[in-house]
Amino acid sequence: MPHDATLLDERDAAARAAAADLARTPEASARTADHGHDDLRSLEAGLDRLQTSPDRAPSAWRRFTTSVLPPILFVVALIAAWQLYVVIAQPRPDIVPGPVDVFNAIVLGWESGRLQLAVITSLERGVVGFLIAVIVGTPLGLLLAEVKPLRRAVGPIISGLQVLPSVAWVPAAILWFGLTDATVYFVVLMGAVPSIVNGLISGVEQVPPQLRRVGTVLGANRTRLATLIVLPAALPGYVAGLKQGWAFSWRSLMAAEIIAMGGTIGFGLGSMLQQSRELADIGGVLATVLVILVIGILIELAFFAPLERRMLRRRGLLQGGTR
Amino acid sequence: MPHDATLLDERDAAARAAAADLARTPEASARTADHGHDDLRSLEAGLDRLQTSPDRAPSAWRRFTTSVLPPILFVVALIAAWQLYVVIAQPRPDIVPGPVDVFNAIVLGWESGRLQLAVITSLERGVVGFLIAVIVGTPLGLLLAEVKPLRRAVGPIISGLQVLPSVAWVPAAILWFGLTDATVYFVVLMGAVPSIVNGLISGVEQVPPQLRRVGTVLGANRTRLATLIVLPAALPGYVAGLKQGWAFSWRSLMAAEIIAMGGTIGFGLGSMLQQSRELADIGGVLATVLVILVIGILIELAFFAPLERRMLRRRGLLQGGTR
Amino acid sequence: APQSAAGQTAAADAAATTEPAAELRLGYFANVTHAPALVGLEEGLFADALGDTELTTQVFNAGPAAIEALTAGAIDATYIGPNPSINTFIQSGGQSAHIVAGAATGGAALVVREGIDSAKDLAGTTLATPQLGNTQDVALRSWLADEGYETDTTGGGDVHITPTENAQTLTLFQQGGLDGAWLPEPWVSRLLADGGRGAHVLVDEADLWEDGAFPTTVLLVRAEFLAEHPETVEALLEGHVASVAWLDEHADEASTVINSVIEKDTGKPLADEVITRALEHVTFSVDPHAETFETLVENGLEAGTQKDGSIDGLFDLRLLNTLLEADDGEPVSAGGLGEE
Amino acid sequence: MSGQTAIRIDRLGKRFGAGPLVLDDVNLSIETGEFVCLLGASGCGKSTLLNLIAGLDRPTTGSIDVPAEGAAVMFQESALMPWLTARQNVELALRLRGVARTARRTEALELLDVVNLADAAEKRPHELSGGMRQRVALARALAQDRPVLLMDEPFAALDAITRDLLHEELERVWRRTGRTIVFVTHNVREAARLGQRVVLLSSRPGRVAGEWRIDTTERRRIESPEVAALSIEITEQLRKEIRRNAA
Amino acid sequence: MSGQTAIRIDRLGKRFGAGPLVLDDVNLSIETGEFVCLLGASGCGKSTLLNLIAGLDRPTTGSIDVPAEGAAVMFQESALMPWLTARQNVELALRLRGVARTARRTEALELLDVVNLADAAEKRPHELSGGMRQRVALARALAQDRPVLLMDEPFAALDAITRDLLHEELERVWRRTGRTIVFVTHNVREAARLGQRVVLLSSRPGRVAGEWRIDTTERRRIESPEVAALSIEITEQLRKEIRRNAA
Ligand SMILES: Nc1ncnc2c1ncn2[C@@H]1O[C@H](COP(=O)(O)OP(=O)(O)OP(=O)(O)O)[C@@H](O)[C@H]1O
Ligand SMILES: Nc1ncnc2c1ncn2[C@@H]1O[C@H](COP(=O)(O)OP(=O)(O)OP(=O)(O)O)[C@@H](O)[C@H]1O
Ligand SMILES: [Mg+2]
Ligand SMILES: [Mg+2]
Repeated sequence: MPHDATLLDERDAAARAAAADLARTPEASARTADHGHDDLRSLEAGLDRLQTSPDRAPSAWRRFTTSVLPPILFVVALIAAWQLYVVIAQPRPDIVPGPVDVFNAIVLGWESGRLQLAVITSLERGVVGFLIAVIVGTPLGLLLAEVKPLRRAVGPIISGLQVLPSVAWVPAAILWFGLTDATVYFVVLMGAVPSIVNGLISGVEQVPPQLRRVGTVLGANRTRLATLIVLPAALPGYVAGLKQGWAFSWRSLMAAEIIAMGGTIGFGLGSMLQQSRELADIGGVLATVLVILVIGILIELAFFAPLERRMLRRRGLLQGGTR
Repeated sequence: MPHDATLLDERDAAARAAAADLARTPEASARTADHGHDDLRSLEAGLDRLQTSPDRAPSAWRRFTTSVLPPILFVVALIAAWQLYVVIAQPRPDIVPGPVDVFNAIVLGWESGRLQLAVITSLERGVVGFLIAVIVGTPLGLLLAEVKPLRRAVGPIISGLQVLPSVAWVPAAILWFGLTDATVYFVVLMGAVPSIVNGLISGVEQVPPQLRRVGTVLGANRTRLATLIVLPAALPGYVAGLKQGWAFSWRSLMAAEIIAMGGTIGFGLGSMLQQSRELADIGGVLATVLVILVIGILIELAFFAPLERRMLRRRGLLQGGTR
Repeated sequence: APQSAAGQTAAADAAATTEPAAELRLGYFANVTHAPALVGLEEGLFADALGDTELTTQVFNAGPAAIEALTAGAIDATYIGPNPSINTFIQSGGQSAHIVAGAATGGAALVVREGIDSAKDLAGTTLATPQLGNTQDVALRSWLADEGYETDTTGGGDVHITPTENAQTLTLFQQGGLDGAWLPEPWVSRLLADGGRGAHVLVDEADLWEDGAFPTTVLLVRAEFLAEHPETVEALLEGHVASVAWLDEHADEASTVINSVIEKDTGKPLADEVITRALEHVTFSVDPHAETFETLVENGLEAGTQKDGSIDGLFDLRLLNTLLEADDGEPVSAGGLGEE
Repeated sequence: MSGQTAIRIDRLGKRFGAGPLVLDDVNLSIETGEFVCLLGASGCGKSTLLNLIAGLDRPTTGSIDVPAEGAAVMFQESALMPWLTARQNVELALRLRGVARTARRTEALELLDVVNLADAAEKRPHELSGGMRQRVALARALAQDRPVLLMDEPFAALDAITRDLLHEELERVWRRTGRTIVFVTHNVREAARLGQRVVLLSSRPGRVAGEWRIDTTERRRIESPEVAALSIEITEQLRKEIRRNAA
Repeated sequence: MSGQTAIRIDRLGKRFGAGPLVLDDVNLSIETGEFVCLLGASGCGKSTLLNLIAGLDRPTTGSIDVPAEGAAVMFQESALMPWLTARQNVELALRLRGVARTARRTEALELLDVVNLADAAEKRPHELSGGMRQRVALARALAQDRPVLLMDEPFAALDAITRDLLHEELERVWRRTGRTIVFVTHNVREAARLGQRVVLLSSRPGRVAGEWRIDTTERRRIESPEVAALSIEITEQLRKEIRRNAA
């Protein structure tokens, strides 16, 4: 067939007429209108049934034995080995305290009320600082994500700031704000805001371009495209940024509390750690480290993990979604 | 057709004979053996040409103007605005120094040799600490990745350790190792090892199961499967872990240097920062923060970014790979 | 700059334009060399003098923290060493604070381990000071320079100087990590009492100064506060003068009163022998010994812990001298570095 | 209805930036209610042409006339919003069309019923099979209620069994709604099975390289002999085009 | 050569853990050099059966006999190592087969030439099109030099044009090397186009639900009338199987 040949046949009028005929059937009451539709319907139902298998979530007991029990057993074994070592080798208690000593230090802190005070102070500051960071970081992230020239200019700087250890801000913050809570909040902000901004930017960047195009095709204007499509689609990246932002808040807070002690700065876990160190109380130090670790894990398990899991499961991005 | 009906026809001897006939042709000299092969060959060549488009890497100039220039311009504008503010508002120089003061502080540090000493000390410690962390973390990560019960037990603990701010280890380390370099290295290790281990574990976990199955089908035993397939496939995760491990090393190092000063601990950037703070020298503080930031970015740009980019490009995981 | 000028003229036309502050925030260290603050608080001398102005206090561990608080406006006045005062004055271009009175002199020494009997034995040793650029640190560096040793601020040189927290210094000295330390009281006495390893005094800083008098603690007031509330500063000085006088008159009671405040603020009292010996080596006086400050600056510059700059105007002793004259006392001199 | 021109493409040319010419002098006119299949090898510019018709991109030269109401588009990936259920995905289209809140739910369910998915209305995309997802996407495209429906290889990622079924489904919907459909594919048999007209595009640059019209489009199956015969003919031409690129 | 049994499957049953029975009482015997297509709807257990034959999994009941040399396998995704070039991917198979280092390169290049990819030997998988990747995977499978080749929907993810071409390619390779091939697909026409025998599996549990033998396998095209006729017949049966699951 030559390159530009066309085989046109004008005898398609009949088919066209038939189509027009059928087009007149109203859509709503179309259930049984078509010939052979029932056949198709049953075939499709069979195929749909075959191609979707119900999510079989692993049983709670199985989840417990495979993912909760082993680390607990490991920790228990670790503590037992540690106690055994202390009992057998009898090391100097001011260098290697036993688990019992650490436990006693926690009990002591609890009974004197210092532990509760420190935990509440630190948590409050961490949460307040994090919330401020969210309030500052979210609009900033949105701005950078949506205004491309701005992102090109500021984006690398923000990524660079993430590399800067937030402890480095502590001395500057102290010079600016003295030993006040403002110092602590400043350091927390400098730690958390870049993460949140970056999370939002990368979330928006990872929105499949296809979804934006669908939005345009569906007739969304700029605002509706942003609110109805881009933002919900960027949510996973945003939540990941928030989670990391929290981790940075917590880290930065501890750094600030350990370095910036005294003044009008309240008594937090970092201060407690530093105090125990000054009293050469290794039991107290380890007890505080343990509390800091447990709080970090708890916040993640109790707050961010379920948030993230629910979101990912809704989108089928979690294992367990079939396809 | 009934459910168990089979339509068997035994007259396939001819076809089979033909196949056997062709099978005798030696593979190597098969170029022109088959009938119509040339036709197929030219068709395939055409399709291959159509379906692969050459990677058009963006020109160096374009890359420069779109990704290097804007942040530089932004930083320059920022500095100009800062200088303008200082000139116009004349703030107290011990609270808001001008860019010139900060620059002078750097020059001063350079001329006195303190800056070079601090940078070299910190870099050396950071690199040595990071290398130790790699040496410790890699076998640990491999062990955890390959031995599933162990991973179940220890994995969550290691992830948890990542949540713990490494500053929290400083007081304990000072009590254990005194004001010596051992303290610094201990803190760096506690910061970097979990990242590296986690990177390796998640790298191995993300190896597509299909690749393992191919390896098995190809006849690889356990060792060869690990060395020839799993390890190279896990490389991206490992490198990401290393990169994060370096960031943590650097962070932890700064934290340790700022908090643990004196004794036999050498003079690093953290010490310099803390010293500037003690001398109420905000210019020096900001200069040091700047140096810390720049070193962090430089190491990433000069070392990890090319490593990662090359690896991802080889695997076509970077933008620019066509499909 | 305008603020500085305002500060200097403020005292003169004070009555016309200012009124007492509602609150005075005072910083001090829980330390023997800060005894005027401890006594003034414990005996209520400040409260008496301040009248309606409410007094709140903050305890600091070291000079820099106190200066930071002062700079950030978190406190209005603080007891502090002379070098941090010089530092903030120079760094701020003379806008941050003024010394309004002296508080203590003397009470610093180089304590070393057994086997170091003269400056010659110090080569290659590691010595601690409380903090880079503080009074003792500068003193050690300039003394070593006079003895022909090279040192630097990064711990290198013939003698390694490592600024270390005082409590850590004691531990490190006990463990053998340090060969000696140039410290203020009560740490000299604590090191002698608890340091072991044949700890003894190699150099008493008093021997290095004319008349054996060198400033250890001064009273520093934020410049803006001084300009806005000279009456309050005057009242504070009144209490301060009374404290110093009290210490002079009640030498026997002093150790008990001081120790009780130290225990309140730090949780641990000093041993009796320590506080007794410490008080023997410290003199309390309202004279800031302004004439020594030029030397301090020179030493600091030489040691590399100080930026170059003028300390002209560091002192504002007018209110103090007014008080002293009213009590028929000798006025103190600003050594040409400010108002008298 | 017959004979009216729905889409008219006139001397269309397209080039991305400073790259090579992707489409060159494409002329095409599609009548209202017509089902046209655009066929071509990979990278010949089919998607580019469709995007131009959809108004997602602008031609470099030439012109395109489409009905004022615009066109609905379906892509190879269903591109459903993963956080919305099937019903909500359809409702989103209705909402953006301006349908009142109260009417949306009923209409969405009706549209899902058109594609036999009434039972899966409350499932999220990841709980659906590929075929079901494409049917939801079809329902969403129908929800836009535009006279023209553009489809860019909508069934390419599906398995053969599902694809055959969706051919029947699409044909049924087309006959029932009378939409003008432009269907992009590189499956010759699919084009021969579905279209009233098959337009073959050449590669680099894309030009119209051949055109076939099918007389009787009723009761066609993909295995029908007339589909096979046409396929052989088109394949011949297509392979010629491909071979041109081998040199 | 003819008539020898290469693979014998005997009363095979398979169940994963405590799940439902996936395969139930499957009996099949495949002769040496035979090309068998396994056809069935999604999830009917085709891949499970293939994995059992490949020895990647173990049967719950019954037995499978395969040649002692084992089988080569090709999957839907080419599963090439992304960090190796096409040649190195083939060499990996040779290395694991025990071929000496010196001989590997030549042999790998020869095998790539068999699939017409000699020119792309130094390209990495991401630089190849889907069809080229599958041809590399085929070369790799040939490199294993095993008498049996198992293929699990190897062309399902490709576009129709490429797929048609690879059908010819595969047939050519099969005729030339005399391998026993078990080819899994759910494309009825593909099975009818390629196989000497088509085995239809039913769903839930998988059982042999039908079997067809094709007399003349030479000069078949996917558009050939005999392929279309067989397809209609098999589709009929397959749809019956699918419809069984609707209720
Ligand atoms: N946004 C773009 N920028 C630059 N080049 C583009 C762009 N979009 C497409 N191209 C180029 O235009 C040509 C045609 O692309 P197009 O996607 O229209 O082909 P296609 O026929 O849809 O191919 P396929 O069958 O693979 O979908 C290709 O060579 C492609 O590289
Ligand atoms: N490892 C496994 N564990 C549990 N169930 C499995 C496993 N592998 C497969 N199955 C189940 O076995 C059944 C058959 O799966 P299989 O992958 O063999 O089907 P298939 O015919 O290859 O389907 P497709 O055409 O989609 O590839 C499915 O219901 C699936 O859920
Ligand atoms: Mg396309
Ligand atoms: Mg399968």
